[in-house]
Amino acid sequence: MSRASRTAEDAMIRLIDDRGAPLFEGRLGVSRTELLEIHRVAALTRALEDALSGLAGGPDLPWYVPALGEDAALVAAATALGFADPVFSSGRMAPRALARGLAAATWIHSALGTSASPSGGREAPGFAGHPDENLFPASATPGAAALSAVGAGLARSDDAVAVGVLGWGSLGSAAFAAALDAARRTSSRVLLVVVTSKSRGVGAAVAAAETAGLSAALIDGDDPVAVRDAVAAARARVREEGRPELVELACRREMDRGPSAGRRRLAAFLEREGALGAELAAEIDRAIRGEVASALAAARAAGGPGPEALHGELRARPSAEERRVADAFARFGAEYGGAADPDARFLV
Amino acid sequence: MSRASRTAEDAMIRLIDDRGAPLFEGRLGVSRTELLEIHRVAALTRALEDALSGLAGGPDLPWYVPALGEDAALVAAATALGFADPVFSSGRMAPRALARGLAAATWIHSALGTSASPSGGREAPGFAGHPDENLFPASATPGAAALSAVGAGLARSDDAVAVGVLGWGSLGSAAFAAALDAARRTSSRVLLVVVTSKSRGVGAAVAAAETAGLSAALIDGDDPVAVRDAVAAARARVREEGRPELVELACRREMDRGPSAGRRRLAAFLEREGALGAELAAEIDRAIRGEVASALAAARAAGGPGPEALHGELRARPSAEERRVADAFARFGAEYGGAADPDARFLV
Amino acid sequence: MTRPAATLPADSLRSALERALEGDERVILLGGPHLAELPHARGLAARFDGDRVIEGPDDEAALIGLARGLALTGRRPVVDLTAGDGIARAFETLARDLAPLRYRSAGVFSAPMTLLVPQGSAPGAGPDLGATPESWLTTLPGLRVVCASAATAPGALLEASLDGGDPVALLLPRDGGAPLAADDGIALDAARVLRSGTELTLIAYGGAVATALDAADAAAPHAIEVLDLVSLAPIDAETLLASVARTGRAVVLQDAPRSHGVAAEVAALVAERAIEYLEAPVLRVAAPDGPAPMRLEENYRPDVARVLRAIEQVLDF
Amino acid sequence: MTRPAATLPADSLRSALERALEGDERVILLGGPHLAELPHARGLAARFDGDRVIEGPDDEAALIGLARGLALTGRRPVVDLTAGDGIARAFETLARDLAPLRYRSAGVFSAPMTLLVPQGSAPGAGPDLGATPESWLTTLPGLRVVCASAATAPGALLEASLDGGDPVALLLPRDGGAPLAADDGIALDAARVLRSGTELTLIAYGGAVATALDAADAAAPHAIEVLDLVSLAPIDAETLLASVARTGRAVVLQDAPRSHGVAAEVAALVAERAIEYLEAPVLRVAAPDGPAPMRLEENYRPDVARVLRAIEQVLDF
Ligand SMILES: Cc1ncc(C[n+]2csc(CCOP(=O)(O)OP(=O)(O)O)c2C)c(N)n1
Ligand SMILES: Cc1ncc(C[n+]2csc(CCOP(=O)(O)OP(=O)(O)O)c2C)c(N)n1
Ligand SMILES: [Mg+2]
Ligand SMILES: [Mg+2]
Repeated sequence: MSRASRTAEDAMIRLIDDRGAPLFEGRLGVSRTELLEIHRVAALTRALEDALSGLAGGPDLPWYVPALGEDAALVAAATALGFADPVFSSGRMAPRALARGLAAATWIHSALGTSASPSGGREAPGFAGHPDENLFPASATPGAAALSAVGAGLARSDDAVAVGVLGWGSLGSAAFAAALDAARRTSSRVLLVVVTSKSRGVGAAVAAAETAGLSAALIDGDDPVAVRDAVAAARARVREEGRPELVELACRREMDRGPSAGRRRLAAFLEREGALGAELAAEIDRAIRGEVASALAAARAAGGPGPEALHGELRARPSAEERRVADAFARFGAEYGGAADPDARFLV
Repeated sequence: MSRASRTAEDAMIRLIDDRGAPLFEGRLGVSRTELLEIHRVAALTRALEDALSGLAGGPDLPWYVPALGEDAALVAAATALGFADPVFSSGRMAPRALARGLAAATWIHSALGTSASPSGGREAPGFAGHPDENLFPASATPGAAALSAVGAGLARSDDAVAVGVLGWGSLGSAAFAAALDAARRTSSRVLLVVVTSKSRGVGAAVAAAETAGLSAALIDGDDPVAVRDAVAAARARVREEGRPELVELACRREMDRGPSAGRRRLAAFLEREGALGAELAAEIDRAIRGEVASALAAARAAGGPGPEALHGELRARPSAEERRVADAFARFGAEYGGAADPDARFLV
Repeated sequence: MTRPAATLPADSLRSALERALEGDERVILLGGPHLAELPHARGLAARFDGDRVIEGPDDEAALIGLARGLALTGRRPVVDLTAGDGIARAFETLARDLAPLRYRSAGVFSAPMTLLVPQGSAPGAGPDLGATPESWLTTLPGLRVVCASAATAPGALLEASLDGGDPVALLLPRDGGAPLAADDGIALDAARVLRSGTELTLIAYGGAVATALDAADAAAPHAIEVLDLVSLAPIDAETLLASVARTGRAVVLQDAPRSHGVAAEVAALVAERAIEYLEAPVLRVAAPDGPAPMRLEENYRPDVARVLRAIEQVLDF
Repeated sequence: MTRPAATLPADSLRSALERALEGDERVILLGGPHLAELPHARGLAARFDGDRVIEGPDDEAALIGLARGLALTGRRPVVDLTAGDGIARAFETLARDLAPLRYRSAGVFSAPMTLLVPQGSAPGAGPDLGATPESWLTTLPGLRVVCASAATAPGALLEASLDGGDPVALLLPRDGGAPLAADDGIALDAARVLRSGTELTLIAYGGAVATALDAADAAAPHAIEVLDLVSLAPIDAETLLASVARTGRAVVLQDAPRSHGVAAEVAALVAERAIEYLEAPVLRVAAPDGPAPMRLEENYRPDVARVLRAIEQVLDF
């Protein structure tokens, strides 16, 4: 490991005040406002995902993979990035989406595949990308998100750093190994963030990165301030020095009922600092409950997509023939004209 | 690295005499006779492969991948195995085939794909397996030979150890990583031998194996006695302790004209010991030249396969219909009966 | 997404696996890290020892690579790929190292094994998990591809495949419909006439077989023949062409995108070798050209209404 | 193995690459570690800087993964896969992450790129290097598959593909025959009638196009039409069916194993939508069902003699 792990205590010392530096520009330091926002988004993520997990396995949602235990770490990592940074993910995108301002209702529409979902019900739960938030569709191929991030980093933008966020499920993949190697050899402007699990063993991501010749740091993922700090610092170095880095966030990924270790720790700190009193905590809670309830209501109101949503957008420029076939199929449900219908001829 | 590399000097001390222990049974030690045989087979390998490399790119042989620089190491490794050990390879099989007694002519037939080649001209040069020598077809998928060897080792035979022989081209592959992991988790009775190149950097195979939890040793591949000794010892441990090991052979893989570094070193030792005088050396040389010449003559005499060799043996039990189609095609070249021919109907 | 997928007929598979492990020492069941928990493997790890039922890596390509070594050295592996993300990861090793092995060696070597591969759309499977590997696997000469259906139990196909000496991809429809009465004498390479008829042949495999049978019933009084292809590679051309020669009309069902799938090969065989018997176009009832969407699965796969439309068009031609 | 393979028309590709790199800042050429040494890339690394011509890893899947990131963020990568062992390694990422991207996101995202993929048998290519990826790639809805030929220059197809907005696999025949005179106005999705005729349509792509043209000449005085499919997915059904409707007879050539290939989709389209015009069976002239053998390549792929046999059978039917 090229740099020692930071403890939460180190990071706290580096806190700055609300008058402080501008956010999201790679300057180190974190304000109380920002910490409160990390707290709020992590809590919102968890509440939304608890609601979705409750629906999973039922008729409206076959399965759902939440960011359980990682919510605070992933929100903190997201707030350390620039808005122009393109982000590629293996999954568990909710913390990033919500941190970047995606409406809770959009997340729910997307996960449930309602008629108002961005993909019209086509995409797998939580896999849809969100272009306004610079979040690209998740990839189900282990490690593929790392490769795409490294590829995006080849553009060598001065303003943006390409980011890949992955879980430990990607570590053994050929794609992840190839991504590390390509990142170093091409000096891609990429930051890879890998979440590992304290109960399964940590350090593998950092080891792989260092073997491949990348700078890498192992961070306590259950300390959101340390995460925010480390990711911001790494991002700044990638941008300034023009070479790739990796940050491993070791989280407690246990499937327990309470708030994540990261959120508990952050709340305790904010309380100690006097930034999160009982009243404010209750207000945040109430707001989140309201947001989740109205998002779910909107999803119920939207319902599922109609059969016409099945057709079209397979390619940028379908031929006239492809358009004819798709159009015919799209209207067959309601108005199949029989063999006499010229559009239906040979199409069923 | 779990064990220190052996130098040639260490290994030499462990030489035993001709009266000594039976060969090919995992007992350590090596006789002069055996060393002479390693010398002879390495020289034969090189002579055969020089002849093939000379033909490569011409009308009879599109390409050929020789074991240049590795001949002595791979022959020495092969002589340390048991005849019942099934061997899986990435390629460069000639040293193993010849060490196990395959006729030089068979190797040439196979590489050139003559009508007398085991595959009837179907297989790629040097990729054919040789069942009597317990050598399985080479795999062009990097790392796949390691997986197959680990799979064969799951049979846990008391008499045999499954062996995979690979080059550094397989090290980065997902298959190789999966093979190491599976070997450890299943306690496969497998010995993996990986050849690396001193000019490209050594140690990566051992590092990968140790990361995966396997015992591994780095050996000077240019010292055939050390190779013989290390492979025999590793094989014996795999067999007795029932767990996988890896041996990395670091060779000079330079494409120079003279004999390989390993062969030079072995010859020098045998000369010093009085086991390889000028007369014996000339005799061995003469015999090899004769063997190569007659193998090439046999290949020329055999010629290419006839068009009927294209058909059949796609599956163990073709249907009557598949047999009919294959038979019809096989005889069309000479005797296509026209549309009136019932077998030719709809077949062209 | 309201209709639940008909679960895999785990019993048929499980008892065939148990019989095979019992009856033939060479048979080895190899799967991912949670093999023992799968319904069709339940209890097998406890009954047989760790050398016969092996929990291996969570990677389709790796499992097939291991099985290749077992098969080449005399074992008969059954490789469970039902728990993973899909066979696409194994495509390289299938195409290079497994399918062509016997051909490349002119019969000297072969690696007989059975791969258990989920297939087809199902409610809630979606674009990744609802893949249709038959379109991919049938392009690999040397690999047998067979598919279970409501009428053709996977256990019977497993048994036949273990006897066969070839690598076999045994496709298990994710949504196969309720299993029909017991089937006897299933061959690995023979299509089965499930229902006789004189006017038109419905040709199907996998989950679409149940749909074809329902559509044939619904089309009464027309006399519709229903053929379960069973073997997708090679296709049993003899049985197929004999049926179409009798009925003069063919409609092919496929729970996979319309273009470049198994139905195309069926239609091509008919166009090549039974054209003089054909009285109407060979229609395909298939999914649209696109991956299975997360929702709308019921509109994606062929349903009885669409099959009836095809029957109508062909009979009215 | 005495006939040398006609080399790839490197000039056409090289000048199209140069024009594209010059004319569009978004275009990036990405390839393996020895990209700069390839004939169609010669001089490009020196002319353009290291951000435009990039030597990446020696792994098809990794190159496509990198290109996906470039394409999603606004670049137009051209990915050179001609130096590697084959596209089979990339099958998982093609099937999951690239081909279905636009469909899955209902048009919100897309990753337009051009993959340069070698295709077909050639003297001395053999079972690994002589693979026929068109049979695999055409099964992936969302990926365009187009194929150069003696009559359709790869450079023209590259240009059209960079304009198209979709991921395109541009297949480069390993043995395409001597290039014919310059071609104009090549569209990405239109089949081309290369030779008009009234009695029979020969349908071909890639290396088989030259064989079809030779066979049509040799079949004189019969008036044989020759169609270069150009686009294998989607197939230009309009041009295909119009030709077959005119001639009433179709023979499909394919330098790939007979079953479950592109020729099957062609025959299925004809059987589905032009049956009333057909006067004879739709025959396929293809390689046998097996991988390309190392020797006997000249017997493996369709040759003029076999095409003439097919023409005879169809005309005599
Ligand atoms: C649609 C879909 N495809 C595949 C899977 C299975 N899957 C197994 S491993 C894996 C990759 C996970 O990668 P990782 O980088 O660990 O991401 P994380 O688990 O943190 O989301 C996926 C997607 C799934 N759950 N859903
Ligand atoms: C038929 C064929 N397919 C593929 C290749 C290209 N190829 C590139 S890397 C590689 C694997 C080599 O693996 P490695 O384990 O390094 O074996 P070695 O090089 O020592 O033979 C192959 C086969 C080739 N030369 N020939
Ligand atoms: Mg994971
Ligand atoms: Mg190598």
